[in-house]
Amino acid sequence: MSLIAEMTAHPPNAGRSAVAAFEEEFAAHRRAARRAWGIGTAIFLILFALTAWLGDFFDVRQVTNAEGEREWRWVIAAGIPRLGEYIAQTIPVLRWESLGADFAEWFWRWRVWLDLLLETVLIAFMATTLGVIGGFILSFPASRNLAPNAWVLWLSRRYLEIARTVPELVWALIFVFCFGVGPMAGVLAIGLHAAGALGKLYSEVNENIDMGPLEGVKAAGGSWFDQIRYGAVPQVLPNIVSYTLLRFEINVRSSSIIGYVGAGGLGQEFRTAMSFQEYTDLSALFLIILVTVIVIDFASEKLRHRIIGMEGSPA
Amino acid sequence: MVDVLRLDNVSRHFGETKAVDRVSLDVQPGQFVGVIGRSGAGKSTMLRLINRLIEPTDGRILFGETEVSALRGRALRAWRRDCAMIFQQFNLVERLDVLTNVLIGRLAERGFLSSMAMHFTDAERTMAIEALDRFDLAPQALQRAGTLSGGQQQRVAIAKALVQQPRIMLADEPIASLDPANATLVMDGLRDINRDEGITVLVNLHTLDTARAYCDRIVAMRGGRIFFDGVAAQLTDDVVRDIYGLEGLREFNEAVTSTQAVHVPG
Amino acid sequence: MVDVLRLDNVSRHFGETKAVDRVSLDVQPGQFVGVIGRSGAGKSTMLRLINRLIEPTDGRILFGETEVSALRGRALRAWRRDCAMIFQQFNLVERLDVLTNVLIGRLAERGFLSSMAMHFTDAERTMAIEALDRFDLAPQALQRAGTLSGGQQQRVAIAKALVQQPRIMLADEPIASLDPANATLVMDGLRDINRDEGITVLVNLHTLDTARAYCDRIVAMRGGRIFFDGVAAQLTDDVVRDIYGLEGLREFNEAVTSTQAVHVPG
Amino acid sequence: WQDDYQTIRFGILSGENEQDRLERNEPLRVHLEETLGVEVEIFTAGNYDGVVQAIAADQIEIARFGSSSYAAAYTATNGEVVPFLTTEKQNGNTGYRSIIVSRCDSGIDTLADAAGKVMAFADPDSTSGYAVPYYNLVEREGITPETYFSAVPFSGSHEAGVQGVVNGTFDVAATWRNDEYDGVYQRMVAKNMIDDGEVCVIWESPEITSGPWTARANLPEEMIADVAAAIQSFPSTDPEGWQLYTNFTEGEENPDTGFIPVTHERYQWIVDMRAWLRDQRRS
Amino acid sequence: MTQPTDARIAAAMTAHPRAFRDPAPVRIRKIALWVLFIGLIAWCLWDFNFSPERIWTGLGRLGRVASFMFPPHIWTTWEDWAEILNGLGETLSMAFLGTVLGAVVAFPLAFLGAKNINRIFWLRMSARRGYDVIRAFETLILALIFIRAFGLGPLAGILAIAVSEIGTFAKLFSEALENTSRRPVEGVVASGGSRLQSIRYGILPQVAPVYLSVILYNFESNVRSGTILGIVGAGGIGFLLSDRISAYRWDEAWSIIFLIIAMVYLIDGLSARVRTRLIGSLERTA
Ligand SMILES: Nc1ncnc2c1ncn2[C@@H]1O[C@H](COP(=O)(O)OP(=O)(O)OP(=O)(O)O)[C@@H](O)[C@H]1O
Ligand SMILES: Nc1ncnc2c1ncn2[C@@H]1O[C@H](COP(=O)(O)OP(=O)(O)OP(=O)(O)O)[C@@H](O)[C@H]1O
Ligand SMILES: [Mg+2]
Ligand SMILES: [Mg+2]
Repeated sequence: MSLIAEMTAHPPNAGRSAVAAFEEEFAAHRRAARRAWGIGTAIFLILFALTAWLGDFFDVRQVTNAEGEREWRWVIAAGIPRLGEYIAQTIPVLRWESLGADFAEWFWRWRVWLDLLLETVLIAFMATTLGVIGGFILSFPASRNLAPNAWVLWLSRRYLEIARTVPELVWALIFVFCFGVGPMAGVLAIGLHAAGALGKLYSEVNENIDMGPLEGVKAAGGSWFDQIRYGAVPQVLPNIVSYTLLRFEINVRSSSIIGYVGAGGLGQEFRTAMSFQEYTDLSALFLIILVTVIVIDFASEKLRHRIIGMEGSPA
Repeated sequence: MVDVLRLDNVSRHFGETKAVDRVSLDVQPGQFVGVIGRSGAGKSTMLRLINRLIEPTDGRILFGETEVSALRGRALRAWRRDCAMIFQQFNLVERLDVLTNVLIGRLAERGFLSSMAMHFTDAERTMAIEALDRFDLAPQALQRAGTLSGGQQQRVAIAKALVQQPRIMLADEPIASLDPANATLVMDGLRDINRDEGITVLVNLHTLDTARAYCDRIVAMRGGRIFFDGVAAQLTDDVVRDIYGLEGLREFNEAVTSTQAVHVPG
Repeated sequence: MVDVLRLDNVSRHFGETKAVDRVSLDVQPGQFVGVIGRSGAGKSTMLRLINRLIEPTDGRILFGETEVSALRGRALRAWRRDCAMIFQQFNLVERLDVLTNVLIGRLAERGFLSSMAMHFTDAERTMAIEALDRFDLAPQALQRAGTLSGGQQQRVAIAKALVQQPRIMLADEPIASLDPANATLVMDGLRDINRDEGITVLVNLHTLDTARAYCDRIVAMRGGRIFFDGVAAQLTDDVVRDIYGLEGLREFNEAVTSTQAVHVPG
Repeated sequence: WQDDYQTIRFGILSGENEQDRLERNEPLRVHLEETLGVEVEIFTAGNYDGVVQAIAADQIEIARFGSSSYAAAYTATNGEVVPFLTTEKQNGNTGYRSIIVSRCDSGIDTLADAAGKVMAFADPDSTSGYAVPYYNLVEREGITPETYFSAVPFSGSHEAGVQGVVNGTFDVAATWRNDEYDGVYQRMVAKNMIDDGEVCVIWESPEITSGPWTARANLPEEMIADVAAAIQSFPSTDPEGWQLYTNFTEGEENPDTGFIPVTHERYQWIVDMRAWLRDQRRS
Repeated sequence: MTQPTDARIAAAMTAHPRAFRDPAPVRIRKIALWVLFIGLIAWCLWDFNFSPERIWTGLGRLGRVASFMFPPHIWTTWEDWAEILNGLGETLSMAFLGTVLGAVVAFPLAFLGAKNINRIFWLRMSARRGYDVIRAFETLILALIFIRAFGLGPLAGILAIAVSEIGTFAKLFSEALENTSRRPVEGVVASGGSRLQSIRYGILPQVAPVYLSVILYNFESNVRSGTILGIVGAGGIGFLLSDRISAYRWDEAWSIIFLIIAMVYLIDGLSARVRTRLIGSLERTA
């Protein structure tokens, strides 16, 4: 069955010109699209090659081989077989016969670690709470569709930008200087950074909401705050929850980095273990963090589904 | 309740478009007024001007002695409470329960803290429940608004409008996204309110038949201006043709447009 | 073109629910069949069974000599191409342009690499654009599908079905989310295809009047079973009452149900 | 050796004290290339673990460590590194010392006076503000800080510790100085953060020799010698570069005068200290 | 609608008790949750030593640190500028390559973790746990692994960024896949499309914009976090900044921070344009 033949027999004369018009438009469009793709791909490839070159990806250099001889090799080829080296150092000796003892030896500091883990999780919790409070409140004036006026929008956006553009580690350095070493500096540093990062994500969510309910509240005589509280918040809540939980997990991991500046948590232990060449401690710590991340990942999935299904009920 | 709503030479421009163009109109208390007109005629804009969701470019809106178009701050919010608005898309907060949605009608009365905490008095809750009950929706009070059907949602919107204790009710194509059965319920609800409580109703409609069936007075707009103002009987086919402009009519296949399942004796 | 579509004692259960319950049905080539029934009667499930989007729990589906319900792999895909499906929610890829959406109808013919690269032949593109032109949509061909109105999107979906060069067209409440004007366009489009190209059409409808106006044959379902099978004239009010169940009927206010602006001489 | 090592890679730790953090290595690199006749690459790292691993994995030839990170590298490579040069300062100083300070008017003049008082360490990662004083107090003075003092908080930084002593938050605090003229509290006096004569030193550690330039032990010996000579000649051959390198350009007198040879012996006690600290952690 | 009398209130309360009060168990649970939350915070505050006095003195110092913002430090010599600009450039290019490599590797991996694509439970679970493993790797450890293999320098830094991004990207990508609408997929399948075709036509167009914004967002945050580069001796602006802070050169530090903010601002603007452009062109047939 030739549909094409049938269809060409069928269409009215007016249609012919529509098809012809399309052919013209399509040809022009295809040319433009190809050019755009071509240019885009070219720019991307050039950037890619350039940065790869700057990043030593194509470097051929003299390396010391296993026998101590010097030879010319391509870095990547020479390095790939050695990737396991560092990890290998951190693998503990576990023998079947003395498994219990070996494990005890591996996790010899578990009491301290559990303490520090608790501290890490608490730092992350506090920091997330601070971040949510700061980010949440500011995300509304920082949304284009919700800001009461232009300068409030400008101010809150700049504030969030600064808070998130400065890396956590830098905030930590600053706060350690101000408040001394310890978890407090860590909490403030991660919290401030989280407020910036969350504020941006939240405000993007805010910018996508349906404005109808807000108008409904406004038309009933609600103030700006009422519009936000009743019209916007319920709409964004599910997204807020998932972003917040994701952030909590990130914060758990970054509070272990923050430990490098003495701001508390497991990071400090990491650092000490590393500098004392307690390599197997590193793998033990890694496992602890891994389990924590998995647990949080899992719990947050469950929590998210529960909260998203929840209704906003009064009283 | 003798305050007349008066539009005095009101205009609203959007860039080049004159959405509402030097409209003057008096609405007597207790009237049921239908506003008809083609898409883009300015019906929605007019209602939004009255509720002050948008500002007039020119002219004044008066309610009795009050100059509505000059209100600010608390007084403006009080005015919005006095003239409740119902939207085509209901504009409920779908993720909140029905009761809270109705209680939103009380927000103008509440202080900052109690409204942020979603805290309402028992009297207010009673009002809300009674309003819902009036539309047979009390059993759904604790359900999420988003889980209701369109018709139910629109009735929730009317209940919310009711608890505002308004003096005027503005409805912008309240039945445009409803099926006939629900549309009937909603229009009947508006008529009851108008009759029982004497609340003035101003309703935009896109269906002439509905306007004919419910409204004391019909106002037609065209190109931002008032084009016709009278009772249903004065709306002859010729007038209607002028209102909608001949070119605006499509020839519908009658079978498709009717959504009735069966011809029940009306 | 003499292959009969035959459902032979087909059932489909979802847990306890018997969505389709021992249905037997023969559809002759070139028929325009309307399927009606209350919500939950199993209309959608039946169409999806025919297109093999879901598997029957029991029974066989035959097309001529082929046992459709036993097809696998390439043959199954070929069958899906042969019986095009149109959905209530259009199921277009909103972020792709209209043309590509129509070309999706050609995917069953394309090899792996060329389809991954979204590459189509000129002949196919011509076919697609002609199908679009048939519904006056050629000018929108390069627009994103998501930017079209509901009625336009549904016509794109029909154009896509057309380029599949199907032998049967299944449509699941194709006009349920459309306004009357667009609904007319879409139903007329289906009728034209049925008349001009002799493609069998099986369409689920929720409005009786539409079924009466367009269908050669009307099949009514109730509780997963075929309850009525005949021509429009046989659908008396009593039968209809049974199909929908008395409790399903509301008393409509006739004025509200009509969406006509004016009584144009039909 | 020039054939086998056509490129020499240097790992330089951005210093343990604030001054050498802002050094400029470019003049040194140019000088070394000219003198040695091979290509020289310098990597400045903020964290010594990276440099230690790099030297342990034969990825770099020479590293300049701090004293504590040298000890780390020494343990990590089982002694397969050779220190060969360190920085020499005016008056022939080759290092700095940990000190414990008190307010001069507090009546605390010796460690004995400080018993039962509040003693602040700088921060747990600081060599001179924590590791050295702690180790020495226990091993040489026979003091267990936790019980000897009433409390041993961390102040967070050297400056905060000294400031705390002046304000009375702490009674004594651990910090460091190069000599009587240069150190943390002297610099604070210079910046007008405290007044001259407000703090007094009540205890001083053995010299912590400045970090050494260190080579891998498996390098050809002439190569190490050549590199050492080349580095040593840098201040005299290129005085301007030297100024830049030490980051003293603003007309101040440069406290660093050049490089002098060192051997491992001078750092052995730090290696021991780290082993001791490690054992402490284990017990 | 009149103001309700007490009798009406009482009647309404008996008819719809739940509209007025939550039932006791619900209320108790709510209160318990609040108490738990507030208790936890209070305990943290105590445990972390948030004493008002400490906050006060800290704020004083913060004020001092902040006061160094004005006037901002302006580098006078070309060497100074070269060092800073070089740092910015290095950071930018390392972040670019690290992000691109991470995204490229994560792209196929993400399919394994999405419920609507990979129906095999254990395979999906192991993929997801795999992402977790990658994310649990301390960046410092990653850096050390690559230093041992490739030596100090940008290569190790880029690879460390890339690997740590793989875990994040794979997780976010697979969530985006799961959040797509099923309807377009059904549309493709109903037309006779194969599974791969339904992914290509039904799912990819839906996730493309999400992927793009995730990638750009992470690119931006990689630019900020110069930690890894500092560790591996590859310089970068983050390293210069933390050195300035460690040396208490607050004024210079602030100037660097402002430069970073300006750079991120530029990237933000640029990425918004790239995004609209790219999304536009992804939606077209070639
Ligand atoms: N916010 C706005 N910005 C720009 N133009 C607007 C805006 N709102 C309305 N308009 C324009 O004003 C005119 C009147 O619009 P209005 O919505 O009041 O018409 P309407 O009679 O309600 O039509 P409909 O039946 O389609 O709702 C139209 O031309 C519309 O495009
Ligand atoms: N995927 C599914 N899982 C479980 N139950 C289903 C599923 N699909 C349909 N059902 C059930 O099968 C029955 C028939 O549903 P079906 O969608 O076929 O009805 P319908 O006649 O199309 O109704 P409507 O007019 O509402 O579209 C219903 O009870 C429905 O709940
Ligand atoms: Mg309107
Ligand atoms: Mg259905």
